[in-house]
Amino acid sequence: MRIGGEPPQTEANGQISMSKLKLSGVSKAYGATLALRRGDLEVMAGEVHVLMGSNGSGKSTLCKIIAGSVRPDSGRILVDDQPVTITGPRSARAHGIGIFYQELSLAAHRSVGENISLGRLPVKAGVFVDRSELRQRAARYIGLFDGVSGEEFSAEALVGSLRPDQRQLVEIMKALASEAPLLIFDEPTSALDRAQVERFFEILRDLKRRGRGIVFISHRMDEIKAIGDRVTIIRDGETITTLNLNDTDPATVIRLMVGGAGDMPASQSSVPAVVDAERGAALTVRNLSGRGFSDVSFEVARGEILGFGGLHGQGQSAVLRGIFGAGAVTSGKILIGEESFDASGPRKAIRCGCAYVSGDRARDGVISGRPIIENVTPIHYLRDRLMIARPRKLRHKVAPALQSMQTKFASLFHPISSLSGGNQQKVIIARWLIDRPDVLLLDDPTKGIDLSAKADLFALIRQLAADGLGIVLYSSEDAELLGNANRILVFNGGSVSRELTGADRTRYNLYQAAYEAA
Amino acid sequence: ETIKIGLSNGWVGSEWRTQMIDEAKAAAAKWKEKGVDVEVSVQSANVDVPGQIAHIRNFIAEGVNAIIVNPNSPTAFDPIFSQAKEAGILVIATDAEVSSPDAIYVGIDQTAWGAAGGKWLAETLGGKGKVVAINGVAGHPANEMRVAGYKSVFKDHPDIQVVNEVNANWDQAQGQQAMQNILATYPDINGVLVQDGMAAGAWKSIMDAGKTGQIAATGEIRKDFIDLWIKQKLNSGATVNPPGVMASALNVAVLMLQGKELKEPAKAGQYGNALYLPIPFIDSKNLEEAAKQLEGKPGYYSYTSSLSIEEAEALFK
Amino acid sequence: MSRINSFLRQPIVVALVLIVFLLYLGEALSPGFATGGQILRLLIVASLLGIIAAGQNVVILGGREGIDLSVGGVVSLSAIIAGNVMNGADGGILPAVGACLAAGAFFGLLNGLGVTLLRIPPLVMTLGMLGVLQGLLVVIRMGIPSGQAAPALSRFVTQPFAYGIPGIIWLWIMIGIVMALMLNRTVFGHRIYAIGSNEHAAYMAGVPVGIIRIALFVISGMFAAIAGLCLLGYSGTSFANVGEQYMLPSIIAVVFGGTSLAGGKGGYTGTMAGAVLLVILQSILTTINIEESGRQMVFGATLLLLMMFYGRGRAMRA
Amino acid sequence: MAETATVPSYRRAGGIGRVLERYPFLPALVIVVALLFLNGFFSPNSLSFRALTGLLSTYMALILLSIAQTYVVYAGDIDLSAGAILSLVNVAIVVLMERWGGGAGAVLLALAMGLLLGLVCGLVNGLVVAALRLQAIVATFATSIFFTGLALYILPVAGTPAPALFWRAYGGRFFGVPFVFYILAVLAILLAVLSRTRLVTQLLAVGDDPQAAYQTGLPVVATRVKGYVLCGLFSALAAFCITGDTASGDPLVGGKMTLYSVAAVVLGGSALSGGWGTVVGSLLGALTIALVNSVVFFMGTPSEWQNFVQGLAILLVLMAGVLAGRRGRS
Ligand SMILES: Nc1ncnc2c1ncn2[C@@H]1O[C@H](COP(=O)(O)OP(=O)(O)OP(=O)(O)O)[C@@H](O)[C@H]1O
Ligand SMILES: Nc1ncnc2c1ncn2[C@@H]1O[C@H](COP(=O)(O)OP(=O)(O)OP(=O)(O)O)[C@@H](O)[C@H]1O
Ligand SMILES: [Mg+2]
Ligand SMILES: [Mg+2]
Repeated sequence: MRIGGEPPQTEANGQISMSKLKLSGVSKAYGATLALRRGDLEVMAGEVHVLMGSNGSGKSTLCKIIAGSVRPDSGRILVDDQPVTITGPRSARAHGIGIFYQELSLAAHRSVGENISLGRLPVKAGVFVDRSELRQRAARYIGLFDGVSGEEFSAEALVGSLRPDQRQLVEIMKALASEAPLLIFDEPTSALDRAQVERFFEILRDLKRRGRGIVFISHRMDEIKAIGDRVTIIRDGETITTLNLNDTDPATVIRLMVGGAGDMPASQSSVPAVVDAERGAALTVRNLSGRGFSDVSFEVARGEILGFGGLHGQGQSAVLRGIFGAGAVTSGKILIGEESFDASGPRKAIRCGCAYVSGDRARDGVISGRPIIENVTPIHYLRDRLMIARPRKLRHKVAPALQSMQTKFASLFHPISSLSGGNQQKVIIARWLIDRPDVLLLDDPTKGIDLSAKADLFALIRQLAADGLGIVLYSSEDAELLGNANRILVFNGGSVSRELTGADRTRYNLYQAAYEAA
Repeated sequence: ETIKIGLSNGWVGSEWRTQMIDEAKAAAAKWKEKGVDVEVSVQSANVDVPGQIAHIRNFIAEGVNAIIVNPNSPTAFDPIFSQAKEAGILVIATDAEVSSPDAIYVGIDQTAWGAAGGKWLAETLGGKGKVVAINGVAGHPANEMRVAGYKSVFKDHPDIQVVNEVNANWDQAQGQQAMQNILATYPDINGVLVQDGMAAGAWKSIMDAGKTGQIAATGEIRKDFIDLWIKQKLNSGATVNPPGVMASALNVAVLMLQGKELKEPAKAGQYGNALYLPIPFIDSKNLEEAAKQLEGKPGYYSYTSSLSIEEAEALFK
Repeated sequence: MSRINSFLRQPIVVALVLIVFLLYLGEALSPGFATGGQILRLLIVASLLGIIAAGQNVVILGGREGIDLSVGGVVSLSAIIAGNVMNGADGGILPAVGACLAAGAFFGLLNGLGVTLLRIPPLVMTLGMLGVLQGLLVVIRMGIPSGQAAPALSRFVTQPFAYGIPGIIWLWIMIGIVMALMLNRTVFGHRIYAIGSNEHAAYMAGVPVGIIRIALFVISGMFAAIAGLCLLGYSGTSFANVGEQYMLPSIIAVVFGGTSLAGGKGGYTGTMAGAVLLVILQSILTTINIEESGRQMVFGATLLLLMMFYGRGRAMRA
Repeated sequence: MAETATVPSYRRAGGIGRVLERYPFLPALVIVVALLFLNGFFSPNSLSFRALTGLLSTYMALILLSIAQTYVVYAGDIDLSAGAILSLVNVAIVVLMERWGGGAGAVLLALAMGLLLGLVCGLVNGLVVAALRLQAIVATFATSIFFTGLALYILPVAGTPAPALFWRAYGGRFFGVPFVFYILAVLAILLAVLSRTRLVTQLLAVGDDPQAAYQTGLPVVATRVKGYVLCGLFSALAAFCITGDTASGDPLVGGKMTLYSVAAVVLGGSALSGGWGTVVGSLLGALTIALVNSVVFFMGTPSEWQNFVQGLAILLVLMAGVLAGRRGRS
């Protein structure tokens, strides 16, 4: 196939022009933050090369340097052993590099089809967009995800009207459409459900067979085992080592990732099935309906962690947002403790003792550009009805909250944007810990958080439950639910399709319940 | 039979314009008293040139007998005025001259207006001294004519030295600021030539700087200023551009529509289509008189004069 | 070293350095420009602009493309109302202040409601409001006589008040202190920055986003009203459209002060320096003796040149 | 790192929403038709062929200026100097036509120079805003002052008449059809052709999210510069129309038109934040402004209320434009 106007970079049958990409000694500093000290990486054609490292270790920075959107301070990049200078994303493309960005790079008001081809718009007569070629290309890549992309997903749909997982699919298609010999995927699966991930992996395997080189980042161990060939481990901005995944076990990888301390995630087998009934209900929801869910009822006891499971977008987030007052609720009843309340907005919910942590921190959590401390204090100001801000006086309240999760930061007065994604998320969680809430709503809170941070976080959550909070945990990772929830409600089509308690809380049942009506 | 006259005013940024429209309406009412049914319809709003061309189009569509316009541009109306004329409509411009051969201008000669101020200043200063000028909007025809007017006068007074000219856009506060800056850098000036409302601003700066007695400056014709003039004994003189010009133009229009012919056809001015009205001048001699005319009026009310119906009739055969 | 470097890059430092430079330049071009009295008079003009810019500043800080183009209209309206209410009598000052603030707050409220409830972009809402205000000025002027500034008000603005410095400059300094305290030391201030940086996150953290944004427009209206009042004191009488010339300069002052038009970043101290800078630049241009066309070209080019020091957008490639 | 991830909330558009998604200018069209109807109701004459032709030839300049503005708004920018470019080109071509003798050749050559001048002005804006990364609102305000100064330098006072050949052609008829209709037809074709270019898609993508567009490999700076150049060219075309309609040069003629052009873009349902809009909408938006002005008069509004009623009407229609545009996007 020929793409109008531009010389073909690759043939459709997957013949490639790059067999090896090598980075050595690449570094990058953002002001005082050393994002990457010494990045080394070697990717061969025909392999899936996993990049692992905890939050803020510099994975995304490394990828963006390869893709040309970040300018390295030093280091060398070699394509097929020839040193190259990548001057920007266009130049990276010309060198045969395509990328999936962790924060996505989509135009919300353009259609899916246009987004897929945006990086390489087909032209005719030199200036006009070749619509038919655009359509064909869109059909080709959308077809790859037939059946798992959800209804209303089409080439004409505007990206802004899609669900997060669908947007991630568009970004995947866009990366694939670059037809580049080397494809980088920076956490492409964080919003995908299992079926979507599996389809994606099939595609990756096919590409691999056809000799493409693939860089893959994920924090999910099972995914890495399923797809990876080799793994390069980055710690604190430095490449530690590259290993063959067949020759290693997860424990080794994790140990290398977190360094000397080597904390393993806590054993997760002994979650009690029931909690003290005497403590009473923290949160009661009766026949709640709203946009994206209907007739949902449940009760969370004090000290209990109630899990929400199921495929993506089955109403779990919508229910949590509805309770918190940030999403539409049309009918139903909510009680916190014994008191009934109708959340007209997050303000009201917060005053009544509700806390809500979203995994979409860029949208829901981070007050970017402001100091860390100002990201921690707003809830305290609201609950204590303060008018005067005395950040320095609040240090003694803020610091312990941050330390309880081993948050890494240089100063409370540095901007939150100087932290990595995972540490930002810890700051966001800390804001709820200064004044204890009664109910904690967790909406896939570990999206994009590394393993050790996850372990810290869940230890904290279990501690909070033990202190008497009622906690609702929605997670897109089964392991997190199984490892922490006392009970699990499986959602399907906006309502609870099944409740898993006691010994029923198995991976098998969770799968089964999620898929049975879907 | 009714005479329909459309009045178009393209800028409503000053009370002077409001008064202009009011006086024109009053003039129409006077005709009614005399048994001539003159009906005015008014379009008065802040518009750009295309907006004012649209005013004229609206009047043509409405089928008026005459259009009187205070134009936002001297030349931009040539095509539309020729269309109006084709439709048998009499077009009169006032306050600012227009180049269209299909219209006549009834109003004061802005060049003479500028010259009168220049003359007063030159004479008051005894023919010598340092002078600054604070002008209106650069590029605006009325401003450029006024500037040409005083310049021609100063040509005859070689000892009058114009040390700087600035533009303060006919805005009182800008005039005040400009004067302030001028006073700081030219502390020894003797005279100021400043137009319209900016004069009040300039005088404010002069008084704030405590130089009231040392500087002669042109003034303006609003009641507020004339009161101040008397109270502070300012050394000032004001050329009058009366808001009554539109009323005068209306009287002329009615008479022309009645089929009367001008004794002296409108052939004056650079475009050869102007009928110039006399320009009153206020200085210490007739200041009290001017104040009397304005007694009981609001502060923004301008000293005015216009052709009465009789005076207008005197211009016709 | 890098500390000195980053100090020198602070917008306010840049502005102060430029101010000193321009004063020297002005004095060189036209001797007498940088004398004490003249600097004070420049500061009076700067404070008029600066007070309007205070409102503009908070609206811009609040983000969502915040901008208030209606300030010019509110300034004019307030000057007209004030002139009529006080009508030359000192006793009328207090009622005039009340009436102006009420009017400013009212139109600010309308702007705020349009921006928050109907989610009209501020540029559009306030541009439309400017048109309405201009129309309203015509209507109002027809109905009421124009008035004079009370002598005390004029003295306050133009004559030395304490330590040889006019009252309006003291007022401006106070506004500066209040603004600094409000932005840095109150929860309200933190919330302004929060909604300016990430409105949705602020909402999820319980910040009453709508109320705050409405408040910002009300504040802007009120500052514009105060400026209108002072402008009346400055010029003695009220007249039409006095405020229009301040509309875009108030935005430039904010930008010269280092506040980002994207919101959430900046402060008022820089804006004050920005206002002074702009006024000095304008008056240098008045005092040098060149054609108006030349003045405008120099002014436009200088503005561009100065903007190079400020708020340049981030490069696409980090 | 957080800025890039803010994407609007995901919501499905309903029935009306879907129609609006396809034809975002529909509300503007409805408003224009309603205003035409009102105009005709109050003054039947104003709907005559002659009157409509006049309306078009007077407002063709604003229409073109609004279209010019639309292309920069596509990319999330704004051009407060569009009116100043119009003035500058207006005086430049009038002076050149006069200097070169006013013949057909002179007219055409002057028009070519006018286009070139518009292009250069657009290029200056583009470089200042996109390459030097100055904030568009303030930077183009500064260039507008500069361009106005230049216009005043070329023609210090409004006046020089355009050659009769030129304005008679603009206001005249060919084969019984008024010239402006030919302009309209050519404009329609031009806009249709432009809308199919890669540049327009790229402008919209850049306006949607510049960082994302850059990371996708789009030439962001070059695209924005081209948007400004397009704006400069259309501003020059607008200047031709105003020269045709006014037959003269005026260094201040476009001063007030800039904000109207921004308003027209919004009235047409385009998003000032970029990434969304249509040029047809802007065309209708400009007509809305034109019609509001005359409806207010024909309704018999007292003169002292005209400005207020116009202001209010425009504000209300602006709100309607924004609200309708939003329904289309969500
Ligand atoms: N634009 C930026 N400005 C300042 N600091 C940055 C920027 N981007 C990244 N950093 C910092 O660089 C470091 C590495 O970040 P990077 O995004 O590469 O981490 P990561 O390994 O991808 O983490 P995660 O798993 O959380 O995505 C972090 O400390 C981060 O705070
Ligand atoms: N520190 C502050 N400084 C200035 N204004 C503030 C401050 N804190 C709150 N406000 C403003 O005052 C309003 C009322 O604040 P308060 O927190 O008392 O709300 P409330 O009346 O309890 O709210 P509700 O009952 O609606 O939840 C707030 O919406 C906010 O805009
Ligand atoms: Mg990352
Ligand atoms: Mg991550």
